[in-house]
Amino acid sequence: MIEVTTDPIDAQALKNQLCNPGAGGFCSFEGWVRNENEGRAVERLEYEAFEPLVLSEGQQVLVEALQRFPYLDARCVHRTGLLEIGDMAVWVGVAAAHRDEAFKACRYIIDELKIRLPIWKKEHYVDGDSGWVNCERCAEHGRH
Amino acid sequence: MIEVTTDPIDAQALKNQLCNPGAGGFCSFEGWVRNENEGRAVERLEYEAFEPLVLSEGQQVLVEALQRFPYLDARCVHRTGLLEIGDMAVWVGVAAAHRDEAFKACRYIIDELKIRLPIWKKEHYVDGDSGWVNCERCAEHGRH
Amino acid sequence: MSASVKTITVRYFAMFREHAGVGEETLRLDVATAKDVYEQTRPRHGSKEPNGHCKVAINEEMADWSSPVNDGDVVLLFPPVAGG
Amino acid sequence: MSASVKTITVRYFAMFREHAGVGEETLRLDVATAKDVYEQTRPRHGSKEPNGHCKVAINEEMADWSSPVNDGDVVLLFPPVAGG
Repeated sequence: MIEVTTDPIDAQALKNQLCNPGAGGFCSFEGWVRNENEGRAVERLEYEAFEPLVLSEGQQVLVEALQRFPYLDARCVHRTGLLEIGDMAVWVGVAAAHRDEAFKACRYIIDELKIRLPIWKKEHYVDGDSGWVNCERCAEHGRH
Repeated sequence: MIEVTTDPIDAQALKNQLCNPGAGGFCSFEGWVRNENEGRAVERLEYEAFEPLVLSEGQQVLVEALQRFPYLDARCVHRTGLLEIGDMAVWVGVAAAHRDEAFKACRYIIDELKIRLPIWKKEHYVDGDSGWVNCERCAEHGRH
Repeated sequence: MSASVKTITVRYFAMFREHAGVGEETLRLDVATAKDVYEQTRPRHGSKEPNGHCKVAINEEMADWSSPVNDGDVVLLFPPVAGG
Repeated sequence: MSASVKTITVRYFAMFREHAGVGEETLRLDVATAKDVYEQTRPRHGSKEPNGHCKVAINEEMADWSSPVNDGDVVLLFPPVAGG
């Protein structure tokens, strides 16, 4: 189950949805907005997503993780819009019988999400400049 | 920083202590009491710890993890006493600049804690029997 | 499929949208594949990347750059992604 | 260090404590090393494990089984651990 939201992510509520009496291990990953990227001081981030394909491609990633590292339940939420330093941009949680599957499935999910989901991140720098991550040189006019 | 407590573990409060503007990734692991172990239905668990050495050996594990996978901050709490199905027995959280260190340090910490800390787990089975995990055949009188 | 003039709705995302100044536009294009759409709309989305660094969807399904496009299709052009 | 009779306080944990019926007792033992303490108190802690499966601490510091014990030491005998 994957979601996209503009609201702050409630990790505790998400985790509660994964409670399962057969679960012995729970692994979660949170992506936080940090104050620096590649040497530049970051003031805030802006995330844009194309939700229909985030949901379908994200669901596909969860299924692949399940096939590789059988878990009991997993969820993922990605936030969009304007985020401040310290805000949670993404949450992935996996409950499994044992810790090995929990860790491996969680890692697989976040690694694939980052490279496959149609989500884009614009960094707003402290110096007033801004730039799309992975895309600084990909359009004629450089930064906006 | 490692703690032992008989109180329920408050994961949210622990995570908040790891907030750091330089952190881009946070990985946590929770050990939950599950209803089954090696084919036997479990009713509850009882954890016993020798706290002074849990703290010193646990601190050593955190330092080792820091040397191998430089993280920004990490915490661990282990609960003791009588725990019910679904209760959290252990929480490990790691905040790092990037997700790779967060995942690897978190995994290292829980793996080492499980084999090095003087903590013991007694399973109380649904059938009324009980047994110390890893130790079923280690004393003359078998189960108690 | 050989190229022929088709009516294609092109959607731009992130940097591409900012460059084009619109999120979506309907164009008459002489194209056979998704790659043709990408190449012919370069002045609009402004990408200097080879298409392989970007992704494409047709009618809300992920597609290959070699996928054929048909009259009336909606082609979504995705710059390099950066989730998480 | 050769064995000699010493006053040793032995602490038992988990299954060892349950078997011994006490958490701690002070004994007069003819021992040189931590391993000697483990072996000589087998009837008390009841372990059938080789000492290598268990752990030992002396005066609240983790120790090797070959560590010498001195008169007045507190020796902690740990059955196989199972945290998490």
